[in-house]
Amino acid sequence: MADRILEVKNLKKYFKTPKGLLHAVDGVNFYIERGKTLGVVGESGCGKSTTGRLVLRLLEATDGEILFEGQNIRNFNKKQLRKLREEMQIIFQDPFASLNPRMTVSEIIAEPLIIHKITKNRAELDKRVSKLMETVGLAERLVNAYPHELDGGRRQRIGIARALALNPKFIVCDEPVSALDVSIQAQVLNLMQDLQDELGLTYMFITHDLSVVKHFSDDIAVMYLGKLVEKAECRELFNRPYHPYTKALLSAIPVPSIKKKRERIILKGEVSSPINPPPGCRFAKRCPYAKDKCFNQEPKLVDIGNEHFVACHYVKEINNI
Amino acid sequence: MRENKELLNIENLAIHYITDDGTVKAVNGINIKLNKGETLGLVGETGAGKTTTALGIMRLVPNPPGEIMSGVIEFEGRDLLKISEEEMRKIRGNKISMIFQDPMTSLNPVMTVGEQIAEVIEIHQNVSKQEAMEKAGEMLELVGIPKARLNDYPHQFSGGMKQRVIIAIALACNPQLLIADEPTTALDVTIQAQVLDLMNNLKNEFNTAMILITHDLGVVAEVCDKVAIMYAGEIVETASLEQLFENPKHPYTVGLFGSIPKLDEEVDRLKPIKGLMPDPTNLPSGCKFHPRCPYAKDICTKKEPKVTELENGHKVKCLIYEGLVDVKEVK
Amino acid sequence: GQKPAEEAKGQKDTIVVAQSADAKSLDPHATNDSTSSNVMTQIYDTLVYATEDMEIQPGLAESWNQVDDTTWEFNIRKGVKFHNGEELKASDVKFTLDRMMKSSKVSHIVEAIDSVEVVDDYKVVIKTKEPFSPLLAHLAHSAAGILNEKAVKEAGDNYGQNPVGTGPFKFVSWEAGDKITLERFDDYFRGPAKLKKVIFRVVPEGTNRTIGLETGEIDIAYGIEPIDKDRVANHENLQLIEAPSLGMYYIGFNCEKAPFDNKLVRQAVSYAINPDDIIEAVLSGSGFKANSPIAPGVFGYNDKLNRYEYNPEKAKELLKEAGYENGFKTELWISGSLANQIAQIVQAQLKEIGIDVSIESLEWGTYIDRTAKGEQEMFFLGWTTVTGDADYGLYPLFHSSAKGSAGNRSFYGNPEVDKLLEQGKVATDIEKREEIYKKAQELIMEDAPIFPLFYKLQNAGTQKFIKGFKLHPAGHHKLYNIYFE
Amino acid sequence: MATAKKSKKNKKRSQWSEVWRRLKKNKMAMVGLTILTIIVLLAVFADFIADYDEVVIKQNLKERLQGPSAKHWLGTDEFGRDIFARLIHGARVSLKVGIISVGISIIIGGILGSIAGYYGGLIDNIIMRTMDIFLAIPSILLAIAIVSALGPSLMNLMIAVGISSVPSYARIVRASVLSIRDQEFIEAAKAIGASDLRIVLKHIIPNTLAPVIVQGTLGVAGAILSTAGLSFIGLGIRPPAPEWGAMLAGGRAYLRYAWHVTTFPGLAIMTIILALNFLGDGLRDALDPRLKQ
Amino acid sequence: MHKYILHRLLLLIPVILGVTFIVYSIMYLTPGDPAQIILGESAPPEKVEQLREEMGLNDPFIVQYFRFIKNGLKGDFGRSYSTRRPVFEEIFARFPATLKLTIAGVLVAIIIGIPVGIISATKQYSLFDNVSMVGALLGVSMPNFWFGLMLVLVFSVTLKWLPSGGDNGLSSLVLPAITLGTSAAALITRMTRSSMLEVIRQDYIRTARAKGVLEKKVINKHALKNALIPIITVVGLQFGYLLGGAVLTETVFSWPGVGRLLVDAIRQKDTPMVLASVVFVSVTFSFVNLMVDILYAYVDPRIKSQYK
Ligand SMILES: Nc1ncnc2c1ncn2[C@@H]1O[C@H](COP(=O)(O)OP(=O)(O)OP(=O)(O)O)[C@@H](O)[C@H]1O
Ligand SMILES: Nc1ncnc2c1ncn2[C@@H]1O[C@H](COP(=O)(O)OP(=O)(O)OP(=O)(O)O)[C@@H](O)[C@H]1O
Ligand SMILES: [Mg+2]
Ligand SMILES: [Mg+2]
Repeated sequence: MADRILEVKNLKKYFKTPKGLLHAVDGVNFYIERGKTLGVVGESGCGKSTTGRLVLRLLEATDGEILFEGQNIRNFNKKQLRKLREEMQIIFQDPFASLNPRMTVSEIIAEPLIIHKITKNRAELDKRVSKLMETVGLAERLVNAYPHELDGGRRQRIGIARALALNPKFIVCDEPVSALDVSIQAQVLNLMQDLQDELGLTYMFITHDLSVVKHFSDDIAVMYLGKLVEKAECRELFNRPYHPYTKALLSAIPVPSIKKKRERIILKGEVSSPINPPPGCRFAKRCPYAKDKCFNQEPKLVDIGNEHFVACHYVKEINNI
Repeated sequence: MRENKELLNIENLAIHYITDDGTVKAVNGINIKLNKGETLGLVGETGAGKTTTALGIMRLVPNPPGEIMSGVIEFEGRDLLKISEEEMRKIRGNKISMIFQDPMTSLNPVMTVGEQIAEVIEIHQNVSKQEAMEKAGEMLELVGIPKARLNDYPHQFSGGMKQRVIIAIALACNPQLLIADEPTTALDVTIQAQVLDLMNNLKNEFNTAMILITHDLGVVAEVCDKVAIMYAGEIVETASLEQLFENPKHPYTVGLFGSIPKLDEEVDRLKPIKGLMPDPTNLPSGCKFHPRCPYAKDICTKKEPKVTELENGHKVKCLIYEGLVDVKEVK
Repeated sequence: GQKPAEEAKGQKDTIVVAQSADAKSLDPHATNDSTSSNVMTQIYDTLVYATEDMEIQPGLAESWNQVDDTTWEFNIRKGVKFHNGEELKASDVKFTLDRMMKSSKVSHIVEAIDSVEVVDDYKVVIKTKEPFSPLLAHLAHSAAGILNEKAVKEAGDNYGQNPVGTGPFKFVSWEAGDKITLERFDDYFRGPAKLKKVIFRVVPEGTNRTIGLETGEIDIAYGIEPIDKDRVANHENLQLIEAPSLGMYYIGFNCEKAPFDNKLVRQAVSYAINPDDIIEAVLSGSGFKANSPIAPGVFGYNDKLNRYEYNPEKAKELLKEAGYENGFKTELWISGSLANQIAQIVQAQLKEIGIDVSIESLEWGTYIDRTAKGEQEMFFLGWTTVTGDADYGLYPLFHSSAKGSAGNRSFYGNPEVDKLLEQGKVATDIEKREEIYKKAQELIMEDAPIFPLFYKLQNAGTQKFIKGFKLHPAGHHKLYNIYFE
Repeated sequence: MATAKKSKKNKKRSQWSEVWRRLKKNKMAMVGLTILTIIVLLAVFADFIADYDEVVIKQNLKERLQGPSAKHWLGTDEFGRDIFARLIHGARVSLKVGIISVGISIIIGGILGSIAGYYGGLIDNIIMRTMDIFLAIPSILLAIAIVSALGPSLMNLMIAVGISSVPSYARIVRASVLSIRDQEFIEAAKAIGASDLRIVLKHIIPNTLAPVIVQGTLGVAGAILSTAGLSFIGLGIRPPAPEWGAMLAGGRAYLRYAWHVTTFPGLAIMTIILALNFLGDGLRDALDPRLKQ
Repeated sequence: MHKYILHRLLLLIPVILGVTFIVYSIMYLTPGDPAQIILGESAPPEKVEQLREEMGLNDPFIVQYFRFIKNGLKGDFGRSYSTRRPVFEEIFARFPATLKLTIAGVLVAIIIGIPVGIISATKQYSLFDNVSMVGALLGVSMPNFWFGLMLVLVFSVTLKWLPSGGDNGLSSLVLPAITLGTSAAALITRMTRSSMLEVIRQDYIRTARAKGVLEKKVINKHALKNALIPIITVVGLQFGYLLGGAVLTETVFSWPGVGRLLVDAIRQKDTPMVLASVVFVSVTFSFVNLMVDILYAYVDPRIKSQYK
């Protein structure tokens, strides 16, 4: 077994809402190997961000285990948790909303250093901040700029610098580039890649952009309505998507090329509600292959071989294996 | 014959936003030609002036601060910039419709979707309220939503359904021209596929011409016949779909392709365009792209490029193709 | 019609009277405030009544005689009808007075009475505990209006809203906070009034009462603001009626607290205050300088008293003599906006002789609570001798047994004065009584526990066509005699 | 969009100089600030303009209720005192009363509102129901309670006025905390290990300032006006010291004869309100770096 | 919806208990003896004592408070100390006048405030906008008594068109309603303007324009209804606030409303009256708030779906 920096077992998060229990994350299992990137994809509202937050304990899980370097961090007390923050960090999706509009770039980047009392004095702090800014490619002159004065790409760099300030080993990236323009997106992705190579970081990379995830990840997990439906090594997944949802997802990506016009699978119907979901496979309502069993019994995530996990009753039949 | 086919002809359109912090030159002398039934993809990064162009065609540029500085927008032979507001109002939603980017906020939250579809029918077609409502029901069915939901409010719909309602509104009066401003950006891929599919079908069914604004070249590849690439308020390259995808000419277009991770090709590193969009209140001199252009030479900072037509409708605005900058191949 | 005053004079038979507050109750035993009394005076009659010149005249009692020092016999007028049709009987008088003696609010007026006996239907005998010569004055108090036993019992708790009397006007309706409507009582024993209807309206602002007169919405307005007096007097359709009242306003000194436990200091302060300024600036002339704690209209008033004429030099001398050459700091307690203005003038005047006064403005409840406890040094108050008799004007204010909440807030005590006041209460000989009170006033003024500032003139503004209206010194004005011209 | 156009400025600039820079651009705010400055200067130098003992409190009954003239610019009051002199001396008290009492309500209301909004649930319910209770109690009654507990004084007046508007500030702050609490930058602060206190103080409160400032600027005037209403329970300023609310109320009886006695204090209060509002609106914008996009 | 309303009404119970307790405490603990106030400044101590006994003022505080609550639960809130009438009778006698004035005042405010606010918003930064915004500020800051008296002097004294005070038919309502309406209108104008400004920036307004909807209809149909929520809030607050009585206006116009009643009661330490008025005011206020919330649901279907 390779070095698993993070392992999540049967993770659940239910939100109480006026209309009932919302099963945002419902029994998710996965692991990430040190130095690798796990891409998490899925439709809006399927629980990607919630999973990311649970892993960091920004949200308290309803059930399950989160093993970080072998320790179940769900049992950590306040003090341990603070220490944990130096190990695990997060980069948010929205570079507008995730930066306090009333703080300057340097204040934002310095904050984690101040909270964890990393530096001894002001001068050292300033030095660390400018080092971090340099690392993420922010010009020195921006120290006192406010986030709103900057473009999305620079803002996202601030977010990255903040996450890096504590020298974490593991970073949850919650859609770090989806708010950015393609040219900027490419710049940021390159930066993150370089940082991973240099610092040996492990990423959990949440996105709904499959081209990005394919480019960036080693492994990919596909989520659907709070469940993990498929997980495999990146190329494996793109070459051999087994789950009907993954198939539809991959086929739906518009490809910027006129050569290959692929057959698209257009899903019928809308995503069902995560509130008090019915038993059975969550995807059954939209699945072209759904049979009675799918509406009654929940499929388990099983290894089809090659560390390719799929949660579908009829995976063999559908894919002729 | 050609005369007859031409639907829209924009010439030298310039739109500025005059604000306290300076004048934003959002659109700077663009030219667009569109034939009946044709789909044009308008591609560009944030702030390139895509929405402003669309609003210009609708004559809905917010004023103040926006102002149409110059240009001609000929639609079915009439210059839209010269007709009265009342005449223009009769064209909006009737002959030219527009779909906005964000389906979540583009519907009035306090009116039922039925009312909102029926409204546009009532305005432009001489029908009673009841007839309009009936027609609205048909439109709803057409975009794949059961008629029964006519009396529901927008918040009871999912994003994809809302976008379909918006499409229903836009198509209700059978427009000649549909301007879709990033109609699927806010949607999930599977829903996006549904919506694009729907738009394609409807477009073919009604033979509507369309301007599709997007920054996703993938979407362009799926839907468009022609493409115009916008950068800093200018159209830097116009081409047919094949021309553009097989043979992009402008360094910016090439850079865009290099920035996108591709599903069918494995690259270790992306090749992004360096730098950022210029400050729209303070655009660079000469070629607007020169600060980011890997091929830029001195002359690019001074001389504004002209439009060069390379082959049958493939036009580029770059000094390289005027032979003023020596570059073997733009890659 | 909404503007009765503007109707043709010939047809006009309704008048609108404006007062500053709403009546609290129309049960004379439930309240003793002047706005209520002003309404009740029209509804009820008393056994005897005091004219505007404070002469006692027969009312419901046709005649009376004092059988001995403590026994009084009253002959009730025959054929007098209550508004509910009942005839007035001696039993009603007994019922009324007995009920009054039990009332916490007005029993002090009939405190002297020991018992009331019905002799026959038209004769009652009233016995006092001790000889009490001001008895008639007390029975003339508007709170001593005679009620109908049956009506009171029928109405029970709600009698205050359903009054029945023998007066010239009977009660019709009451719109809380807005107006009370009365109607002529045709069987009134003196003959029906000329007015058909009287409406008492509540107009809290003085300015607005004047405005109401000007616009004709109001026919009679009580309590014209001093500043508005000229406007009313000079208005072509209006007249201003002014008359002395029985009210006296004073600055009190706490005689038990330094430095005012020193008579010289009290006298010095008295010399240093110039009431002329107050009368001029605050009252616009609606008052005259006081020389005694009781007003000239009150029985026993001593017109020979010397007042402390304004003399800052003398004041300084006295202060020096008292050992306060450099003045001192003190507080002046007040409540209300009139008091505030007066206090500011007093403050400015005392500053001249080196006394540094700070004004403590208190809410009324707190004010009477704390002045009763003697926490104050100087204070401002007024006193109205509603009975028109010196006993009522002096005893509560200066008898040492009345210290504190009973009225003597200057905590003044002088055995000699106490004795005189006790004698005055029981003395039967009128001249002797007068002597006693005159003497008492002399002693009091010499001791200067209070400095009487002024007697306030009461006023009313009326439309010019209103005739026969007179202000009563006790502050409760009868409308019976009004007619139009 | 808008890239770093102010790129030349490398040097540290404090947040306040930044706010000031933005504020300077707002014309109305500058008008407001100028008016306020003039009033404050007049108040500060009041003693040089008019002698307190000789002009401000000294009565001159012979010259009472005189209209504006060369000698008395704004006329005289019912005791013959110069209204202009009293207004500028009164500005001291009135400004102090206005600002301190609003300050009291902002601090208490802000703390309660932040706690209620940040923690939510039961705490929120308890705090907000308590605020409802206080809102239902007439402010005069509350003031009476405060005087009888603490005694009459200027400070207690400010406390009374301040306390009675605590509930409205608590509500405003709570509402805006609620809207900020769920934003991503709060989560980001949690992710780097910031304590609750730090989050509230550094991240939430600065972002709730705008609505508080708007309410506060209107509140100052309200506070000045309430002092007049409270004078009958001894909470107002003690005569003969001048104070705008009391001057306004005091002149009321003379409105028909000497309009200036009440009109000028009224105008003074209105001027302050206008100035504060202009400034408040400007400050709200200047304090919000996002607005200038 | 019913459940929601019930829930809201239940919430009222702790608030009313809290309010009565605090008010009772204040009335009890602050100086000033009601008996002494009723009897006047020269009442002998034994009379005062007698009256205190009659009124039950000698019992310990808690006993008095629970007696009040007990009677209150039976619907008996006691009689006024000063008039001896049942307090609720007294309040209800005054309430119609207050209600009339409030409705009229708020109507005036709406009639002025909403159109002016809308025009200001659609013509942001125009002369009209600037003038009406400064006007609105003046409206807020103008002392009511001053404005009221000015109206009386002009319309009653000089022109003789309208009565100067009292509650006497429709004509007597005009001036006080304008006085109250003006200051409320100022607030409503500001709120309408800012809310409309917010709304007309929204995408759906652009959608409406793109449909070819008449500009007038864009504003009055699409924008206004969306801008209504904060406007309703302000109107509701003003309404509730005025129902509690507008003391100064009531005084200037000799209007027999509950505001004056309450203030007088406080001055006279008329505890039952104060308590009943405060309870009454807070209940009406909550009622108005509830109505406002129900109105929200009517205006905005999104809110309606939350109430279920
Ligand atoms: N604090 C919360 N309270 C209640 N429900 C919540 C909360 N946070 C998230 N949810 C719900 O949980 C589900 C999963 O949300 P989550 O944000 O994890 O989705 P996501 O996959 O990140 O979606 P997106 O792509 O839109 O970011 C959604 O239905 C969401 O509405
Ligand atoms: N109302 C406005 N006032 C001032 N500047 C504006 C306004 N609207 C747009 N702009 C500016 O005009 C330029 C072009 O904007 P436009 O919205 O047309 O871009 P776009 O290509 O549609 O971008 P996006 O992809 O972000 O929608 C930008 O710099 C933008 O900041
Ligand atoms: Mg997410
Ligand atoms: Mg756009």
